[in-house]
Amino acid sequence: MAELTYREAIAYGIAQELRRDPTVFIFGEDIAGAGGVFKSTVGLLEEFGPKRVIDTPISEQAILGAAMGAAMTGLRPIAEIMFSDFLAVCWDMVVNEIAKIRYMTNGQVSVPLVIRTGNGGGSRFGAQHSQSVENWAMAVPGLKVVAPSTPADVVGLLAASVRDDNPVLFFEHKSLFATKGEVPSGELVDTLGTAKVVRHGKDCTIVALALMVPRAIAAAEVLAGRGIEATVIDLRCLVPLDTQTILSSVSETGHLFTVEENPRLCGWGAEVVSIVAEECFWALDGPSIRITTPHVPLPSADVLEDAVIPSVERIVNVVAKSLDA
Amino acid sequence: MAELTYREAIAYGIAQELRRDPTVFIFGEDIAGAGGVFKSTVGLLEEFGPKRVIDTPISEQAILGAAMGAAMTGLRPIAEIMFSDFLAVCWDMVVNEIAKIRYMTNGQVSVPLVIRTGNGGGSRFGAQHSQSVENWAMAVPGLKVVAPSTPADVVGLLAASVRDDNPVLFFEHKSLFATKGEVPSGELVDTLGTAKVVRHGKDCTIVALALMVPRAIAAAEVLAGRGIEATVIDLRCLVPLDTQTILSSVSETGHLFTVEENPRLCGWGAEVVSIVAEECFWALDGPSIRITTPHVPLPSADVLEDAVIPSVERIVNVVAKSLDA
Amino acid sequence: MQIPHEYGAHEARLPEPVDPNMINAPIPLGTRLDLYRLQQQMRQFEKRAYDLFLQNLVKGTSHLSIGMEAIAAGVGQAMRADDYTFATYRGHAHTLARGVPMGPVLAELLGRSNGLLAGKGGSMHLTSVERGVMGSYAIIGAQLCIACGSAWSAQFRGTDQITVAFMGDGATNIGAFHEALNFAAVFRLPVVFVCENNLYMEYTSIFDVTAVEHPAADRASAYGLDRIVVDGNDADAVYMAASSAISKARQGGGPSLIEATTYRHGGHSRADPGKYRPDGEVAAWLDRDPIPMYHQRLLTLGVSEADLDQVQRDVADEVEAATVFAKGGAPPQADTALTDVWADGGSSWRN
Amino acid sequence: MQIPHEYGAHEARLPEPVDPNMINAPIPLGTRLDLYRLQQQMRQFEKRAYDLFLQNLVKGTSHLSIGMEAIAAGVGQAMRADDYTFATYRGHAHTLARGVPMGPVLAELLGRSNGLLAGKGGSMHLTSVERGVMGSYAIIGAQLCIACGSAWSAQFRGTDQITVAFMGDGATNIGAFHEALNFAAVFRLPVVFVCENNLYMEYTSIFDVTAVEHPAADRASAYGLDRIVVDGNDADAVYMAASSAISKARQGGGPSLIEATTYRHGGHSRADPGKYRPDGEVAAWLDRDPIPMYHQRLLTLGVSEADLDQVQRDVADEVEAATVFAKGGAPPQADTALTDVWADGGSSWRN
Ligand SMILES: Cc1ncc(C[n+]2csc(CCOP(=O)(O)OP(=O)(O)O)c2C)c(N)n1
Ligand SMILES: Cc1ncc(C[n+]2csc(CCOP(=O)(O)OP(=O)(O)O)c2C)c(N)n1
Ligand SMILES: [Mg+2]
Ligand SMILES: [Mg+2]
Repeated sequence: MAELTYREAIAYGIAQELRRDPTVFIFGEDIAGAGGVFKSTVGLLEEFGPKRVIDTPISEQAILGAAMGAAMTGLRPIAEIMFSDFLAVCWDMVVNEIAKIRYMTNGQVSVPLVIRTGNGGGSRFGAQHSQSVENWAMAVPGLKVVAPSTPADVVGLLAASVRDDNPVLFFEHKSLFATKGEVPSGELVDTLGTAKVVRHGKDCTIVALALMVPRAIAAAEVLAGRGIEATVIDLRCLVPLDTQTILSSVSETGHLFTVEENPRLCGWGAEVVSIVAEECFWALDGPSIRITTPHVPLPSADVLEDAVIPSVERIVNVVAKSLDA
Repeated sequence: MAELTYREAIAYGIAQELRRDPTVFIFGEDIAGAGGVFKSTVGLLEEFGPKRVIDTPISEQAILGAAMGAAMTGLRPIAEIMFSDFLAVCWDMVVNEIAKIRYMTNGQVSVPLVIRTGNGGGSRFGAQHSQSVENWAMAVPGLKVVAPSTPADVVGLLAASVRDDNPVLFFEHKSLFATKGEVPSGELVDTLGTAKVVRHGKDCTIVALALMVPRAIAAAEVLAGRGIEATVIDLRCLVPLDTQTILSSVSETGHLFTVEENPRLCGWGAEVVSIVAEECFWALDGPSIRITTPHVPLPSADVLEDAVIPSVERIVNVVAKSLDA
Repeated sequence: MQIPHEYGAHEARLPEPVDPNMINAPIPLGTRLDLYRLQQQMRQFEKRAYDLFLQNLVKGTSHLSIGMEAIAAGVGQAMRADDYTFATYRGHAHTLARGVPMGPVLAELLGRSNGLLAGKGGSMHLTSVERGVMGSYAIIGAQLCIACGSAWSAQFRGTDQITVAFMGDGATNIGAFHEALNFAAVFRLPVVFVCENNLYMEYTSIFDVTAVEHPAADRASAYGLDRIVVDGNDADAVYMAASSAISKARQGGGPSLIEATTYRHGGHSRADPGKYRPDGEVAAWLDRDPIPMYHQRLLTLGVSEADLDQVQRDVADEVEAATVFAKGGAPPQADTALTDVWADGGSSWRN
Repeated sequence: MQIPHEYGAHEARLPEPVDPNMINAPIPLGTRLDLYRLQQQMRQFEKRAYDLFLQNLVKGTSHLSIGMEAIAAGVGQAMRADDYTFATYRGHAHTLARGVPMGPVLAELLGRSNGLLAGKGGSMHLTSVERGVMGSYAIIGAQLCIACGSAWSAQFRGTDQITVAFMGDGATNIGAFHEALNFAAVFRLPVVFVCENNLYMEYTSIFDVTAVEHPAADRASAYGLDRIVVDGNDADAVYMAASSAISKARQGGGPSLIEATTYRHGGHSRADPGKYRPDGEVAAWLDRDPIPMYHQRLLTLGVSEADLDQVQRDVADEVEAATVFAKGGAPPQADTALTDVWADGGSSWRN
């Protein structure tokens, strides 16, 4: 057991896999010599050498193409796309190539690869370096989608992602890098597609992901002071989606809230609300409510960014208002 | 009044705008000399000449970049991306540049452009040439999203798109190209963000888009024979979304069904269901149900493609089963 | 505004004459007979595919390479069984070149359950991992990046497998081309990029939209590579160029970029009558059809007409058998549409 | 596996000596004084920005170009007021070069309501349409494609405005670079692409990941363009090269690609101490600082020390005033986060 930052947990988790399996290798822009622009791959070049830890040109299409081709021919690449916003410059590789090749070839081709990427806002980086785009990936069949909220989950879910025979998009939240948590010693391997109930409460279900998880937990504490006991679910993965945990919680509480960092339209929250609206309708005691960033690009100034990304206060207010009404 | 095919309506609608406004011009791959690979721009080069109707290299990023830069400096470009699947190779231009520039610059920059693209399945083109990706665009703040289902709507909504001062993604459904409809003579300009109730019925609301509209109408006819009277709404635009028409219909019928061609997760149907789940909950008499393509890439063989895209039969069965239960 | 050209008004581009020295290339006669057979297979297969299309049996689109066979044959013949091929939507010939049997390929075009991809991929996505055909890709340029990956993998694993990636002339103007070429050069990857310059993209002349005369070769220096242009209608020329690039790659010498000039006799895809081509151009290129030329060369080299006839008849039988196989295939079961999204064979996105 | 290089072990790249003939370039003294003032403005502005960063007043990230000022100054000075600039996230200097006042730029870095973008864009997205600065773009390469559009627009509208697009050395390896260059060449667009080769991407040497020695210039021929490398630490050299490319573009002669070699004195961004650079390299380039060199040149040309001092003091006053302006700005109102998504000023996605 050791206390690690989320940032350290990334390098720790990658190292665990590099040590275990000689077919794993990792590459991306500035990840080797410099240890990554977020310092989340520090020490890997030194331990594993330049054959397995590689700096690339600024060529995101080539990076993901290379990952795909390597995965098709016996390796298990981990590719970094520095900011998740940059997935847009190599989106074809993600959605048309990597996601579809197994299906199109009737299962002839496997693509066991992981695309790690820095996701999310809160760093005042502005509209092109702050997006939460996990819902983009969720909308495309053939991709697994993971977004851990704690250092231990980073390690365990990263191991599960590397060992999975499917392509996984692994979203690391930039505003969680500095957060700390205990990471159990020894080999750590988690299971994709399992949500965690991180708080139990009978009055409502709050589903959250990544940076929104600590905020949802904090909101639940405040709400408890106001007499509302919330269950908080950390989704951890969007695909596979742990619908069982969601449905069984909502069946108990009768009220669903989702807290999303992505902009309003077509987020994972809409998917969760819709699943509940179809499969759990008769258990609902009131409207299902999504708390999201409004449908705007992210502004740069601190006060503006803080105004749009769901805050503890906003979560508290929306839940309290809805349950009182 | 003339009967035009959907395909002819595209060239007709573009010509109307090219004639009216000398700052409108159109470019893309094979759209000039060849009249488009779908023959939807036939005759434009002949009428408007090579300054305004231009063939480009296979360089989708440059095509959309050029459209953006031209729109920023006084022109109203119409750019074609041949198949909507190819938006993935220029997705950065769409989502990070075109969608965000006005906001990032505090309103200094306007981007009045239209991106036309062939969308949707049914042509046995396989996983990389058949996708319905209007939900990708809907998820990104700053883009208007239009998807007409009839020749008259093609003309009117295209005019509205070209005249709009915002960037518009205009999805032309490949499987509708050969369909016919009346197009009123004289200038035709429609309004973005207005859905159409194409059939009235008291028992349920079926919301559909593009190719799914004729299927939903056909399904409603079959359902009528079984004693179920459905309202069918043709959304026409995803952004702006005509929530008023949806909410008022569901308030009357108490039952919502959406029919989407895009794969299961995070489609526009999830957004519609979620809006209803929050804003119209107390009017609902039962679960809201999404009828979608399952969450798989599109297969090529005819029987397989027909098995996955929502059919009239599937719509009938789902609605009938749900309302009987 | 200056207009760089009038559309459709470009000059006819006529083929270069055959290189008379090519007959002396150091290629064993057996290899040449294989090259002849491969070209026959491609040609006869695609003619049959076209017939079946006219009978409305081919579903979706398909892109023939009739007239361009010498490239796929020459390159395929120069490869080793464990090498990797990455093809495009115009990939029938490149697939057959690796020894993939015709029956399943044809059945795939017909959308049958006995198709190479059980009807899930179609003509544009032919793949046979068993034969090293690592897929056919229908988004221009993507395959070039993916090919870097298999090449990197071979380098990493320490095998001496090489990768060949095909592309059209039009693909040279897309960003992925540039990224792949630089990436391959930087890491000295064992990959050979082959550009089939058939002078047209879909319906637009490549010369109308490209800054240089030779869309691939004139860019090789931007990646520190040699400028290589070969006669893509001469299987021997292609075979020689491919062999040398492949052996360079196999020995750790890094990537090559080969531009092979050629012409497609038909339209871009089944929907295209090819009317945009200037007068005289098609006729001139039909005269330079790679197959009769190669036939003649083999006669000159002393092969008998009877032996060549025999090859043609063998291939015809093969095509006939493939047709029976394909037509006899059942349509896929609807529920197979829901398999093989994931490695566990299924498509479930929930637990 | 062959490894093309050891990371961080690359040789120091030292600057070339100043071209002694440049002092004789046919540049009016008034223009040279403007070039000096511009460089002073950029330098003093960015030093102040750095101080404010150390005081924790600059929000988010920012990328300084201290040491690289001669390029922005030389190009900016060669432009006409109605020309268009496209900059990158490292765009303070390019913005100031067009005469955008310092106050709003600094306020934008501080995230204030009186910022150039009212706090919505930040350091990476500086834009002043009024001054022809059509935006600063933070996704590598995008601006090159967008610049083709404004150039096309000028050509279409029949004005003789030209467009300049800046990029870093690292941008030359991304697909958008290739597409933009070919597109511009095909349509003979009035655009000048300027690559600021400062030898590094973020923390990686450009030489480690590029197939050619000069990442931009060695690729010019792939687009039918001339190979142009200039000393990016000599404002006169940049001014001459830019003037000639701009006048070519203005006269319908099409695009140019200029590679200007330079060095950034600091790290990539505010988070970076720049430790990855080999011994001696930074010192050698500090010695070739463009500003003291230019100062010396002006003295040699007969300008008095007093006059140059006056310029420095004027600029210092300007920076001081800008600081007061910026610090005095109120934080933006929260509800402005919901404006200007659409042309109607709002952000509503529903009717
Ligand atoms: C990114 C992308 N853009 C456009 C297309 C549509 N398209 C398919 S084939 C083709 C022409 C390709 O020309 P070329 O590369 O010369 O290959 P050829 O078809 O001549 O073999 C185009 C534009 C595509 N498939 N992918
Ligand atoms: C598509 C994309 N990939 C990666 C990045 C992250 N990134 C920002 S600056 C930079 C280095 C750019 O180097 P260069 O082009 O040389 O410009 P410089 O910063 O030296 O001015 C990188 C990799 C990005 N912004 N966009
Ligand atoms: Mg071609
Ligand atoms: Mg640089």
